Amino acid sequence: MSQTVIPYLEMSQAIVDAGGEALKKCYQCGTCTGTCPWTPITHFNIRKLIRFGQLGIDGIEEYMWGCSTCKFCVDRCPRGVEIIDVVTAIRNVYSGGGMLPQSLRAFVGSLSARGNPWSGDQDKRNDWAKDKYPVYTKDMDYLFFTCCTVCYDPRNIKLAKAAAEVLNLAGLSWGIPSVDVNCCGESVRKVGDLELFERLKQNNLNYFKTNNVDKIVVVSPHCLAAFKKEYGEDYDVMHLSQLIARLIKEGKLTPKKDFGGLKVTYHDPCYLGRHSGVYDAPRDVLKAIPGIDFVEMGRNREQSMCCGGGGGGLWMEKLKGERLSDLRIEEAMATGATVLATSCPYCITMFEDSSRTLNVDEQIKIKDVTELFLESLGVNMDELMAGASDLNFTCKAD
Amino acid sequence: MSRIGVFVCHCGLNIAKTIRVSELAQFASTLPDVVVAKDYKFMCSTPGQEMIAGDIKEHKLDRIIVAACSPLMHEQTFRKVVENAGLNKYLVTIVNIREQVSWVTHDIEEGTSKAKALLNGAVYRARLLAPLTSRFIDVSPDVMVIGGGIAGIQAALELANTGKKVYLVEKNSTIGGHMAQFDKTFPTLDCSACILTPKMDAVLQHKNITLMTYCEVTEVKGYVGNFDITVKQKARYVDHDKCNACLACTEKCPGKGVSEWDEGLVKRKAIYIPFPQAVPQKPVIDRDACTFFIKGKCRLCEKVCEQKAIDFEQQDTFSTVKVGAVIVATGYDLMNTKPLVQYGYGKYPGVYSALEVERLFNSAGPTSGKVTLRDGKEPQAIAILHCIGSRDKNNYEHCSRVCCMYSLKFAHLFKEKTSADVYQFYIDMRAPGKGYEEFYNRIIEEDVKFIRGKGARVAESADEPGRMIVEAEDTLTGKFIKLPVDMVVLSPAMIPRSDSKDIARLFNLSTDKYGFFMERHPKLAPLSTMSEGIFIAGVCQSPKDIPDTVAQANGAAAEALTIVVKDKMELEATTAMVNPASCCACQNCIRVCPYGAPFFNEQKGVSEINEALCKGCGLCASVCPASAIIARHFTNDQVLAEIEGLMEF
Amino acid sequence: MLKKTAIQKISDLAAELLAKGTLIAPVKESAGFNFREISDSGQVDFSFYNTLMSPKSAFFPQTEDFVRYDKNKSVLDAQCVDLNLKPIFLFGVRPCDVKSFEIMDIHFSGTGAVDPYWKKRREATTIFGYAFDLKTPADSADFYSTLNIGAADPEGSDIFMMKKGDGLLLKAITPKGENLLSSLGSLTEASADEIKYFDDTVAAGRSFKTRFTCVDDKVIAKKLEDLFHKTEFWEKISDACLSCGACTFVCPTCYCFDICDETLFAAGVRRRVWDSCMFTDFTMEASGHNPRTKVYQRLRQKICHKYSFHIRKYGVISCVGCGRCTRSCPVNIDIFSIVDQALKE
Amino acid sequence: MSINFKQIEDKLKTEARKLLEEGKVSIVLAYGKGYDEKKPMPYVVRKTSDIENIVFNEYCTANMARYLVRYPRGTKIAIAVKPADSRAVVQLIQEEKVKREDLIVLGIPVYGMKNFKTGETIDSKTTCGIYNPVLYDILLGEEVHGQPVVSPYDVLVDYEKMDKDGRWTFWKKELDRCIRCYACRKACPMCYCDPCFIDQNKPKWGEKSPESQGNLMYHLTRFHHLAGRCIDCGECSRACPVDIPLYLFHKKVAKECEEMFGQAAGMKIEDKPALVNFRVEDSDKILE
Amino acid sequence: MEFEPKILGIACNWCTYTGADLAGTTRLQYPQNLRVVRVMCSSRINPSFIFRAFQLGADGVLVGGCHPGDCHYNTGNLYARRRLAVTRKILEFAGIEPGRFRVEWISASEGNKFAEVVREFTEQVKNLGPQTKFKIK
Repeated sequence: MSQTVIPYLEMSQAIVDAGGEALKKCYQCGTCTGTCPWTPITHFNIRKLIRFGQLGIDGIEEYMWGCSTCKFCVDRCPRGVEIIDVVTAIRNVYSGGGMLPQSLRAFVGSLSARGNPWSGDQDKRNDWAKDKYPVYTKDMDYLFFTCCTVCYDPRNIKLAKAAAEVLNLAGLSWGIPSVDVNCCGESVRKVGDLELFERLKQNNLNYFKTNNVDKIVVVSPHCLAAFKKEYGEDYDVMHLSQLIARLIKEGKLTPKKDFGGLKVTYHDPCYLGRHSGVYDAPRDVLKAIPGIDFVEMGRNREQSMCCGGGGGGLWMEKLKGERLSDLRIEEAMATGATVLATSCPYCITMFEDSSRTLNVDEQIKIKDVTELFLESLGVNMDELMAGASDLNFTCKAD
Repeated sequence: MSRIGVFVCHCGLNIAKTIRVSELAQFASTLPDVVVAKDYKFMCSTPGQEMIAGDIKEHKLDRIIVAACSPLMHEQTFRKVVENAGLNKYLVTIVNIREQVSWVTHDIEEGTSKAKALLNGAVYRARLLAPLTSRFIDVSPDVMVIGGGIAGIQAALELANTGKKVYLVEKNSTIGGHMAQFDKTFPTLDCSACILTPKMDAVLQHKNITLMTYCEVTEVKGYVGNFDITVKQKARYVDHDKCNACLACTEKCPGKGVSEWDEGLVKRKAIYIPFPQAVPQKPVIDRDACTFFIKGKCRLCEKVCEQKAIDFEQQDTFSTVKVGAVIVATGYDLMNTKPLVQYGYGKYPGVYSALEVERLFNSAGPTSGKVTLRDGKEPQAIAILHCIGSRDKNNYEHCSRVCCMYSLKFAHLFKEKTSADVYQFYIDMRAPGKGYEEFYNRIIEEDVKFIRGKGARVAESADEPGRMIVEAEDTLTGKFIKLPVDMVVLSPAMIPRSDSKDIARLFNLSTDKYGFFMERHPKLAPLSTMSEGIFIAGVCQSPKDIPDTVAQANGAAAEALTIVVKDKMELEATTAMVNPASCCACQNCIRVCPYGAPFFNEQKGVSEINEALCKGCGLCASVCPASAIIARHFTNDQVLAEIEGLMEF
Repeated sequence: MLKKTAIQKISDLAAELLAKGTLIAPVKESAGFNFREISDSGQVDFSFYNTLMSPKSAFFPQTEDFVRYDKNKSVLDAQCVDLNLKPIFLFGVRPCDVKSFEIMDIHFSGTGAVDPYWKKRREATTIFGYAFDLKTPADSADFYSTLNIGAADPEGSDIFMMKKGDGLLLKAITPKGENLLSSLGSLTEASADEIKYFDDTVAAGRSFKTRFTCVDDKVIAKKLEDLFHKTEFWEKISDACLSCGACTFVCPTCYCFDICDETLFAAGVRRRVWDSCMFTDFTMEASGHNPRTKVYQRLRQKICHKYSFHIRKYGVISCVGCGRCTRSCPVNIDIFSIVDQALKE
Repeated sequence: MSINFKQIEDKLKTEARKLLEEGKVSIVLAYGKGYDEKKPMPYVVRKTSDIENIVFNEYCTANMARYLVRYPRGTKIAIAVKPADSRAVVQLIQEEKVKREDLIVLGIPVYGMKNFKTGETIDSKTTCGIYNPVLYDILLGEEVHGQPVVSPYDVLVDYEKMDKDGRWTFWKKELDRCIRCYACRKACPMCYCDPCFIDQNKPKWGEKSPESQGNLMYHLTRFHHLAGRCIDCGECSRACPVDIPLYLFHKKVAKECEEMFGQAAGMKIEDKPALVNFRVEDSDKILE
Repeated sequence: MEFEPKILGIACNWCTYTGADLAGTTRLQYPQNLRVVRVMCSSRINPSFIFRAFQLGADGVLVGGCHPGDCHYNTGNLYARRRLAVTRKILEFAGIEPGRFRVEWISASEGNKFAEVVREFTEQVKNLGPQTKFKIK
């Protein structure tokens, strides 16, 4: 194969036009690659991706799907390159040319046809609630925006219910959205389908506006980031862990149940931590629960590692040995913890998968902070989930 | 009634192409008070100038209007012309019909009519112009140099050698600065002490230099030519007049303080001289480390001092000196790299900052020049990480300019003093000085490994306890490197002294966002500041190496000399003044002036302006509700008249 | 000759006058009544007590242009402003204000130097005096009876008017008035009853009471002269004074003015503008010296001028007791009280 | 709630006597009898024998702060202030026209004062409408509890609704009526320039005759000079013999300044007048 | 004939005036309706200059100064910003279209911006038509 290339600046310009303006600033120092969690385990090289983008030369395809948008490199970049914007722009330009990988086609297709990435029927979006929880009306204070993943994914329905119960116990005036809402669109934006994102966004904004929504509570940090940074509107959005931390602080909810020295570690979801700057709230919640022995992993907070689920990663197949979630599980187990707590449905999905494939699902449990908290309020999670298996979803690619 | 002469320049075709210049001159001649109006090919040429001068005499002109290029271009030229013709130079008005008319339009109608309007405005304004005279003030012949590093030393010596008296103010108890900490200097590898200490000594011995160590400037009053600067002599607790530098005290002292000179790698005594060649070579007591000051008893030093020089009662004293100019050469600090947790400074003992390494090499340093780790072992592998905090939007955006070179120097010295493998992690190698590229080549040949990629992380080695792993991408191969090393050297960003903002406030200097002092002009006045009579030299302006620093110091000395060499100096004529009859004593002028020129005369109950401090911006005049302030050359009636003239046609 | 009309029909009279020339009459404005040139006969409103501003502006407008010039031209080309006047009817002037014209005549035509603008306006004008309504008590600020002016004194008017029930009686006082009155078709002859009523009212007006104190010209003039240097007295008097010009601008007998040049580009006009002795810069001299920098000096000047110097120089008090200055004063300074106090000192 | 004017008057007399007798002040700025009970006057008490002339009633509207600058610097003065007047005192202290230590401030909490010319009640429409002085050493009456329910800027609503042509027509009509007696600036506690800019000939900022152009120049510039300084006492409008509603314009400027610079005039001694101050973080938005 | 507005420019010596010169040096074309008065600093601008300019028949007034933080006199333009903001509000409340008064920060190197601003502003003022309210008749 010839090594000769001619820079194709039209392509480079197309990337810039698609929002990858920051591309120009990079001086190729390699800090990003050195920081990137994927570098040690895959051949993905973020610096090269940018370099290829700068020159518009072939080779981009090899790297463009590797990034899980964890934002570690962005925080470290000495040139202030918004690398995620560059990745998004590159994906946008190239997937426009039909280069979407097979594994993402179902994801995009479902979003386009059903407004959620899980191929679930749109009118069954609220089936998990079984009419037990109110639908948002104009006079309510909070809209609990349920992530598609917690609506359709059987594991995460638990999280949805736990969240709903907590909101109820707090005595707040709240409701879930009607089935008219869509996925927040964060992931599909990162996958590069800006047009579809725009559609999803407009639909949701429409819902917010017609229903006079002002305060939004989310369980998914991806929704949080989308509403706060990508919708271009000023809504009062907070992550449930922040709300719980506040409720504890105000004395409105007090965890009672003693976990008797349960060793728990916490994984910072990239979109809650680095993307949204929320590090303390979930820790405050865990530390408020009696009898929890909280331990930190070596890489935590700003330095936290990615689970691999962001930027479309949740829907992409990864080979064994190339999974960040596997590494993270091992790191968690090294602390001696028996519960790996987190606060993101994507992370939960990734870790649940890994703990099963690594065969450690008995040694370490994956739980959302909300779930732990609800238990500490004395609610039995299993009772809550009874009958959840009746739900009938088609949850695989169609 | 004034007699106005109007001179319209063609500027070749530059103006004449889009303005009908003869029509313009004809128009001017119809305006009231205009006695003569002419146009000419090049007004700035000698015949053009002679024409103006001739007409001034012939027509007894008392106001000159030149319609030509921008005043920023030739205002001074024409001022000279009228001055030579016996007219006050402030009676000339420039109408900018080139840059702001003929060059920005193709339409000769539009161009001509706009030129007429501008000219009319100038005539309105010219009628009201007043002759201004510059005033002269006495100049104090002495100079103060702030900072006793190589820049300050050099500037002080240069000035002192011209016969001027110099006050050299240094915050620490010795002069010498960072250069005294170095072992070798790049690219020649000559011994730093060998070239510096003779200069330090020369300062001490020079009859024209008053050395003020352990001193800080606390107040600056006055203005160029006449600064009154108050200097605080911090209490040394040792009477330096009595002390004979026997240093018996320092031997007996039980106190332990952190050695600043050794970058905190070792301890020093509480009564100490920073290093053996310190100037002056007389000790001071570190109050925070002294047993007597902490516990109330000890006084061992007092007992051993035969000169009875120890004085625990000593207080800070203040003195005021009068100088004509000031050179600020306050130097730099290295950035604290602890907050960059990925590099593990302060966490792993094997991670060093550049200045610490300088001390390791130095034979007078804590290891007597041997390169050993904190546990005493010799390192086997060493990584030098460039651009830590420099060239980094998250920290400091500037390039620190000397790190590439000293990192090469380090590599050389490591190779010389140890058998370790040495790796440079760099983004770009920058070696643009004389002999620098050659030095780079030499180091490459010394088998130092260069990895093009910024160090991303320093981690503990899982396999070999005590060692570290440096993680980075080698961008040339695109491979991820995990390099086991025993020693990591960080090359942190050079940043201004932590107290540079205080200095800036005292001397009214502007700084960039990091605190480096701003020069008046980046190219044409790199050593001057916006504050007249204050000059800057060395790293306090921006990172630079020793040769550049010394060159700047010499330059600043020459600049300062241009002020103090004269007995008198001319003041700006376009200053503001207060009409006391109108002043309503609201003191707005005093509140807003960035130069502190207005002050309140309690006795008369009105504001007054110290014209020596005034820069003529006119801010005071516009905040004066009573219009009592006259901003000379831009008075309210002059500006209003100009506006009226501009709006007439 | 006494004629009459109905108050309701006053607009007919106004229309008739409008046809003959310029009509100036009280008009209701947001702050009160003022004499204004009437353009619509319906505007004339007789429901006023007295106007805010005195009628002096009919002869001595606040701004009077004298000369127009062009800066591009020679001084010789400057144009004097000539008045080209139609007959003027100054309608509804109260007796005290009528009296003020007599005092003002001294300054504008009585001392040898004649002001052509004043004179022309004065000659063109027919004054319609108008008696106060004797059934209504005088305003608490008025004190014209102190100055020997009756509430229905016809002297000084060309035609004098008074109300009787719903009707308005008009009597010609001067030949000018006689000529005009006889030419007005909207009026009817008055009855004998009405003639008697007219005369009775004039007489009753003499004893109509406003605020009163006994002021003898000579006594007050001397008194104030003696007090002139008693600074403490004047300071006390002027403690509240703001030194604004409201009192002098509303005053019917204040005649001070300033000459200003106002230019716009090359066009200029030299004009006369009312000035006030209460302003700090009133006495500012070209040298920068100002003999009256203090408030008390200025207020003293105003009082002494009206009640002392004017008497010494022209034999008459320069005040008609209309009360306007007192009513307009933002801090309720009352010239009557000051005179009263001075007399008691 | 009601204001006991008689009680305040008595207390004013008592305090004035005490301060003069103890030699703490040399003058007391208060209110005295006018030619009519409804026409009280500003009154300067110099001797204890003056004290009997002090009155205080609902017509005592004058802002005594106006007189402070009349006395030489360093004169010890006691001054009776109503709420808006106290703001003027604060503003004058900010501007270093008077020193706090030279003043003894006798605060009078009031509401429902009446305009002595029109008899109208003075409230937040024409003044700042607050009930209690913001600065005082001695409070002469019971503090009035509660806050005015309306903002002093509510009165602007109708004017802000007008379109630009409507506003111009309104102001032209109003300002054309001005007779240039300068009662507004003389009554204003913050207008202490002497000579005022408009009195000057070099430069000549505006025409002196009472016609549109000069009136406009005088008033607009005066509004600007008072920007960030006007304490909304309404004295200018009450002093005006032709009743020009100057307070409206002043209120509008004050409102804008408060929004842009985050500070109201005369509320805190430590503040710097807004227009001779800046914050680096001031936004360019204020210019839009 | 098309309405050609008269626009007064007041520019600070160090930034905007120099920027205007640069526009000339680089031969950028812009409409000739602007007439510039040079002052040393935007803070020299007395608000009454602006009122007066409108009275003298200016259809628009454009003020140019250094960018905040770059003032040749350190802080002049920071005061100017506040004062001119108030000037703007006063003009607006008096009924002058806010579009007739504009303050722009234009540095010595922004010749392009200067030309652009003049083009834009001239167009804007043109669309507003003649200023008749303040103009002395």
